[in-house]
Amino acid sequence: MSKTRVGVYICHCGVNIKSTVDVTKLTEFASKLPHVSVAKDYIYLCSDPGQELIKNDINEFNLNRIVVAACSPRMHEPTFRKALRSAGINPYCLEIANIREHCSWVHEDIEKATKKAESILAATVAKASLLEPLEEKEVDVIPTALVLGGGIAGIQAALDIADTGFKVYLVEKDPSIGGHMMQLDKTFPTLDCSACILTPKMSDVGNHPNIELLTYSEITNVGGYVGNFKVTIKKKPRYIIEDKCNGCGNCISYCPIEMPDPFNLNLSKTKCLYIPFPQAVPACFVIDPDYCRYTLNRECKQCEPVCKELGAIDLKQKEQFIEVDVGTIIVATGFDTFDPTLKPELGYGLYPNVITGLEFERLSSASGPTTGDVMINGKKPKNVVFIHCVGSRDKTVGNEYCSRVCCMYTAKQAHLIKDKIPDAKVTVFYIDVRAFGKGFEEFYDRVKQEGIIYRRGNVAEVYKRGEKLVVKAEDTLLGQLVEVETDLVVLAVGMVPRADSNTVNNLLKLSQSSDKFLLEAHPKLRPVDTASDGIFLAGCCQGPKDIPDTVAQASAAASKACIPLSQGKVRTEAQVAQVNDLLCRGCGFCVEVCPYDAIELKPTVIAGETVDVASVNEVLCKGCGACVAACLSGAIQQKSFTDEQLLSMIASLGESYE
Amino acid sequence: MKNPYVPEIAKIIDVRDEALGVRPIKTFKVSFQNGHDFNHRPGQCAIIGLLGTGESMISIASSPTKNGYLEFSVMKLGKVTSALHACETGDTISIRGPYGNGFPIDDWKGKNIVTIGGGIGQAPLRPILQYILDNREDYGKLDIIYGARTTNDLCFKEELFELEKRDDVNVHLSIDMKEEGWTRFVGFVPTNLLEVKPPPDNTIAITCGPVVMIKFVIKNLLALGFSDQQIFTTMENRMKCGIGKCGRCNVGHLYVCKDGPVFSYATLKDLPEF
Amino acid sequence: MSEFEPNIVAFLCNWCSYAGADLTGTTRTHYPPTVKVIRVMCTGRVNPLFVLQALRQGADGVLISGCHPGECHYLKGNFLARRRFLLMKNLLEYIGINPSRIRMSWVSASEGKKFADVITEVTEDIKKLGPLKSFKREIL
Amino acid sequence: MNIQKLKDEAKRAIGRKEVTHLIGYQKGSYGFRISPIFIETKEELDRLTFSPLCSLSLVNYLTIEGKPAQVQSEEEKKSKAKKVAIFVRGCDSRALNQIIAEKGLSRESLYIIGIPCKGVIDLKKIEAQFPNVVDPAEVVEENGKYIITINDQTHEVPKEELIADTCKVCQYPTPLTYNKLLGDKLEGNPANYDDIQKLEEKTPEEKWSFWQNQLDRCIRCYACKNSCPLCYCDGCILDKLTPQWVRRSVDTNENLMFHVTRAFHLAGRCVSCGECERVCPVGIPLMKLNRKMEKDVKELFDFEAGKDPEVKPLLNTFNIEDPDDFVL
Amino acid sequence: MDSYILQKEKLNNFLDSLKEYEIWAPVQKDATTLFEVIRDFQNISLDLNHQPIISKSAVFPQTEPLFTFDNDAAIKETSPKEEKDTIVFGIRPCDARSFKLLDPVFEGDFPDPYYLTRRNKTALIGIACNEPFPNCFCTSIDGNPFSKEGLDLLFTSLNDSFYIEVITDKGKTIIDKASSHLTQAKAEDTKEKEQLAKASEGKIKRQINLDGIKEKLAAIFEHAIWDKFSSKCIGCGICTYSCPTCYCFDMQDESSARKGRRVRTWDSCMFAEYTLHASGHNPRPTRTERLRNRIYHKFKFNIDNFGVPSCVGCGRCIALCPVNVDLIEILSTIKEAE
Repeated sequence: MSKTRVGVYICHCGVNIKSTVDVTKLTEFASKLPHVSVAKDYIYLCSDPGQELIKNDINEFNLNRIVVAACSPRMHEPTFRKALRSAGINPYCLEIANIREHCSWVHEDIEKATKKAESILAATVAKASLLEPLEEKEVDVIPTALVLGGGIAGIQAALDIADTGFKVYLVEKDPSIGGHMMQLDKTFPTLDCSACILTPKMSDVGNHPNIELLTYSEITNVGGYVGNFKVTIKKKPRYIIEDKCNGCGNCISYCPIEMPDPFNLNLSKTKCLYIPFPQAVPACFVIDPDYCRYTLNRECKQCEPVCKELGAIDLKQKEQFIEVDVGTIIVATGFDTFDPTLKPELGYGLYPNVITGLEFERLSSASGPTTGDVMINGKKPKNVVFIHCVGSRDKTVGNEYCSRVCCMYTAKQAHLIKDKIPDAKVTVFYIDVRAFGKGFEEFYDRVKQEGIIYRRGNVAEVYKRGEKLVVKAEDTLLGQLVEVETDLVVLAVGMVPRADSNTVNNLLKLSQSSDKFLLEAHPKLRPVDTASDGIFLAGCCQGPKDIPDTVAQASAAASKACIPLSQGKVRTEAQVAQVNDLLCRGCGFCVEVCPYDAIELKPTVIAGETVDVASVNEVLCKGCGACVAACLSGAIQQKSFTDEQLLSMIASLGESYE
Repeated sequence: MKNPYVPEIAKIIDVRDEALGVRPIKTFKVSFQNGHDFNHRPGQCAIIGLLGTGESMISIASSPTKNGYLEFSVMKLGKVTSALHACETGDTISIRGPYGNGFPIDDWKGKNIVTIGGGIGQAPLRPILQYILDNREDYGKLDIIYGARTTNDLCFKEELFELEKRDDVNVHLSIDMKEEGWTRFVGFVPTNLLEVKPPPDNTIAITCGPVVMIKFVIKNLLALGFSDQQIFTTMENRMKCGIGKCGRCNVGHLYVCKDGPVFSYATLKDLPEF
Repeated sequence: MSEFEPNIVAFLCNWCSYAGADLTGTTRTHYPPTVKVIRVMCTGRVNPLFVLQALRQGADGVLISGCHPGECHYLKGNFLARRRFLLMKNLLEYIGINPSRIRMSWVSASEGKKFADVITEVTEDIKKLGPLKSFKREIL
Repeated sequence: MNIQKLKDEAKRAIGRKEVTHLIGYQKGSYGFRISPIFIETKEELDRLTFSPLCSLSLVNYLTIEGKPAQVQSEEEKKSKAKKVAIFVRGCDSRALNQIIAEKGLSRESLYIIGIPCKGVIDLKKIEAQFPNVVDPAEVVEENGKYIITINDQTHEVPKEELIADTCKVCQYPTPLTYNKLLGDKLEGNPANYDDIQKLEEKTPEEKWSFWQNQLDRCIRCYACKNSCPLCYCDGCILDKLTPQWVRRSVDTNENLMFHVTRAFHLAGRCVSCGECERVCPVGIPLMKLNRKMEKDVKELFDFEAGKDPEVKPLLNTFNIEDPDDFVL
Repeated sequence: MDSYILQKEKLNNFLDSLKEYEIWAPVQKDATTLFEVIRDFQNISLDLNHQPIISKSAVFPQTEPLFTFDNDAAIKETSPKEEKDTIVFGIRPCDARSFKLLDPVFEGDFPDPYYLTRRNKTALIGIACNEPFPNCFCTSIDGNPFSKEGLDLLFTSLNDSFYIEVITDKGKTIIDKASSHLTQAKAEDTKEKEQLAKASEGKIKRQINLDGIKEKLAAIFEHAIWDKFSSKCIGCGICTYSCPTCYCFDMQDESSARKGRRVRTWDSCMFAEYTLHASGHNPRPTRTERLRNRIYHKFKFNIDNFGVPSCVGCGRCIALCPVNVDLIEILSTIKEAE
């Protein structure tokens, strides 16, 4: 250990600091502080000459701790750390005294500001003189990614990573990938056939040598950390052996059980031995155990003999657990549509001719239950009302946010009605129309010109009058109550976080923003990262999005996820917790408060006895320090934020007013 | 009356690394600013410290025959010694002392001397060597038996290598485990002692080192025919006041700081706790 | 004698309140020069014993400020801090320290104005109380 | 308490091959004093006793250095099926639960003989009323009175006069965990923090003057710390020099830091056994600090220490709905 | 020397005439009696029924700044020389005697200026123990409830008056200053006092014959009794901090960024930290070695070094021990140990 030699550098920041803080006096003050070998001031320390000044002094005065009194450490801490490193001393032997944002910019009185700057500086020097050199560790990265969710976001992300050359596990809970996009008829504003543009991507996934597709699967456990996640995946039994099924479908007719078709949102029936939709990937059947008489009661078994040749049906199949090691994870678990029964005044569930936007998509789709004819009770509706913002921008249901797609998909659906039933009268109730995307406004304009009536107003009630439904609303432009008779009401339901999202969030330790969607690391600058290193977000799990945004975010997440994979190493946080074995009493308080499961109790031999002692996984630790405050014996400390260092600041701040 | 708790201030005039490793050792050469004369005997200790940090009892590693300075070899262990290790030439430290009884070196005139040291335990023996070499004609044969775990832990290496070249001193160095380039003895100090086999006649044996080593050295000395009165050792305990008042360093009724640190085995063996 | 200027020690979490205080600076919003900041990564790091330690060593008041509930960068540090702090605050109040000297706030990175308001309020409150004398450790 | 029953139970306990020794009470060396006893063989059983004089907590002896059943790794806990038998009262059992919750002891290493406790005598009170008693004295509780026998003379004193203050507000007289319970379960008192509330209502100046008067006489003998069943860290942070939270200097302010640290470290952990206050040689009302914490913990977080060894310690958890109104 | 009578109602007048001194006297704080510097004599609680906390700190304070220093290593000695002369009023004979046992420790080759200066400046006015406490055993250890050893004046509480015996010149000086409130003691007063003394001695219930204790201890260093007694010990410092003859201390630097001081504070051999080496080695690692050292120090080593045991038989360590570690019981067990 060599003697502590602190160099103090005071930045004028042009006049930003100098005009309020007497830098000459401050430099004089600093030079007299304990352990300070040299104190200097300079006009712009962050400039190259400023950094050179520090570097030269480090060599000339053999400095081993540096204090920079300048702007916020949130600005230039990395800059000066680099300078220290290049001068040959440990970059963590730096402490920044924030005399700009916290002093010169917020005070006017020069004397008082200077006094406060002295106080800040003295405390910073006190801490700096106790700093220890720290190391960032490097750990190897397993060059494999895991994508959670097989909707368009997951598909895009998986393809991008696979194309980059890394292996990807794509985990989808349903029997086929495709997600919500597969259920859509057309996409706005271009009116592409949704399935037509999606299915080629799906088959790419199915055929990609780098993608291992795990459908009908869920994750059940996640351990490890960036570069080295260990994920346990449960493969639910589909009772059809995937490798053997060739999708011929001969078995279907032998299955005697019908059930509501989930792909068509229960608007039609399917057999309980089924393929979700013809283009499903994998093109493999599945048996729904909740309906199959064999899985329920060990009866029936009529399907099995049909597939004798391939032997693909296995009604005794059990769930399987697979453990995979991956370096990074992309969460693309998607969304649910808002459940409109939560707004009973709209009559959903009560009247069969009140449907959701997604249900409309199935009705409108050529692959849907009506092969594309929009029919209600066997008749084409003559009057159709669309209602915007169902479950969005609505504090009464706790969703303050805009779902971003409803305006446009309603416009699209209104257009489709006009297309299919040209004489239909279509009314749209809206609050605001948000047509902000590329081609959106143009599309909205086109739809309006097609004769669709847009009425600004809140719908108060939907009720039945004879055969017809009546939509009662307040037209806020006219300021009057209006009633519109209609045959069909389509609710533009918004997006909500998936009902089962908590399970995944807890497994991955992800936090949610106040709207309950997953929280990104930074709303502006790190929109696809999460607070957990190596875990990224794509698509609507992070918040409502349309398809192009989702695809863009998925590609972004994929390229982010590829960074550690291609670097092959990740650097870990240096200011992590460390345990003094001799003081640890093995109570596990630190283990309990750690948000990252970074601490565990490990049997350790202390003075000849084996006792449980806390042990920090430095890769998992993010350096929050919650464990330090929980520890009663002072055994666990956070590097660069030790009790000793913080107490020295406390003492120094007190002394300044003695 | 002189206040025994108030230290003198001295300046570090040289710092030397003795041993590196987990518990590094440095030797500090200090002199008093006002030319104050310390007047110590070999084997005595002083309390050195840093104001604001605290004090630590350290044996004086230089002989009174070396005028104008004192040397202290300090192993980095606790709060004070760690702070001392961060000191450099030009820094000041505080000194109180000298304390303790020291070796009855004048009583040993005309006798053969064997010192048996281990690790940092050579530090209190070093003033004996210096003293005898500075008064060579007063003493008989001088054997230096000294060892450490590794060459890295061997203190005063250069000096001892120099002494090896002299005719009037026999130096027997050892390290515990084999190392490349080490041609001298490999093994523990007590074993080396049996190799050297100093004859007990008219000889005084002084040993210092880890407690376990001392116990085996004494056992082997007795086996070689040394009597209890011919064997001396120095002890250490936690100390604070250095003047036999604060209570903690007692071994039996004797205080290591005041009545020690030098004890003949004849005294020591009757004390409880040894 | 010049007017009593309280000495307030503030523990700010790096991600919200420290950034919020930075924003106060960036927007040049003024507040009294009473508060000195100790940056911690998370309010969860703040050992409540720091509060008394600061008060007895010269501070007239202590402020702990972190992210709003649910917005902690480390997920739950501010919740842990809130519990710990409330108990300490009550304990010190019970010993006879005026609770106005022991404060906690949630200031997000975007609440630069709020930070200035908090400091102004805390400063004013402590000014009314005067210096904290009875609880001072012996000055050497 | 039927002493014969207690001895029989103790005999059965140490008769178990996995029980290494039993920790109980015996009559002390003089007067009203009680001493702990560590029994390994049946011959010593006869010295066991239990009476309202048994005010000291035996739990300490499970965690103090050199004693068995310290923190062990899971494997060791299993491989060594050794147990220590111990007599516990209600408060002691909560201490055990709390220590088990903190992994300081494993339940498997204990054979707990529970004693429903009607409250114990405050030694300071009885010795003030019967000063200078050297010969062994006997006390039994009957119908709300203590029957005190000194040198064959009996005295009756109303229980209220001698019972320890802590016991007056004891909510858990019956042990919450045990292998064997001696006697019938007892009903606890309702929570009562009137004394604390009274102090809370004073002005800051009055409060500090009260505490200053108490704290300036602390001699920092650490008996409160060492007698506390929940203070069992091997190295207390208050002993450390780097960083030094509390100076070795003994003055009111350092004493304040010491006692506040202790009270805070016991938040949600103190089981109100009253040991600290009982042992304090200068009579500092330490339970007034601990009970303040206990009151707050209960009122603010609905938490009580030592009720269930499975419950996470108070300050390691939180509730999103925790009080927030004090935050700016 | 002379004897006087002071009417109890004139006690405050007596003390008033000693204003030039700093007077320490017992005061009642809740249930505890302890010695404090008295500003208002009304607060004095010369309560003969409660044993006060020791008055040792009047001469050997628990916290004593030795010197101060600053960043430039300039040392400034603190000295009690400047302090006022002190009277400890109401000290018990055993406690006064304890200073006689402490003196040689602080004298010797390295005289301790803090203790000795203060000791010199302090006069001890004792109050005889008419009613010994249950654990008093001063008579077993060369003491007596009316002992004058170490005292300058001895007060004995008679019915309405104090019987004052002048023991030293220091005592005489005090008497001279307050003589106006005193009358010469009469023969019957002396007789009454002597009767009280005799009665008091008879009331001491606990006794132990300490003959040969040193030799006995020499023989039983390794013995099962040490484990037996220490197993109860919780390792607190009550026994040592309440002991009038214990003197162990610690020295610590306390500093701020600019200045600091070295203080000495009482320490206790019952704390593990006391002997813990920086290396982690502890020559007295468990309660067993520590308790044994305390007994040895008091009843063997002190006799080896100063000819007398380091104990005055006040019984405080017994009365205050939270877990009934009983010195008399230990000593009797030692005597009987094989």
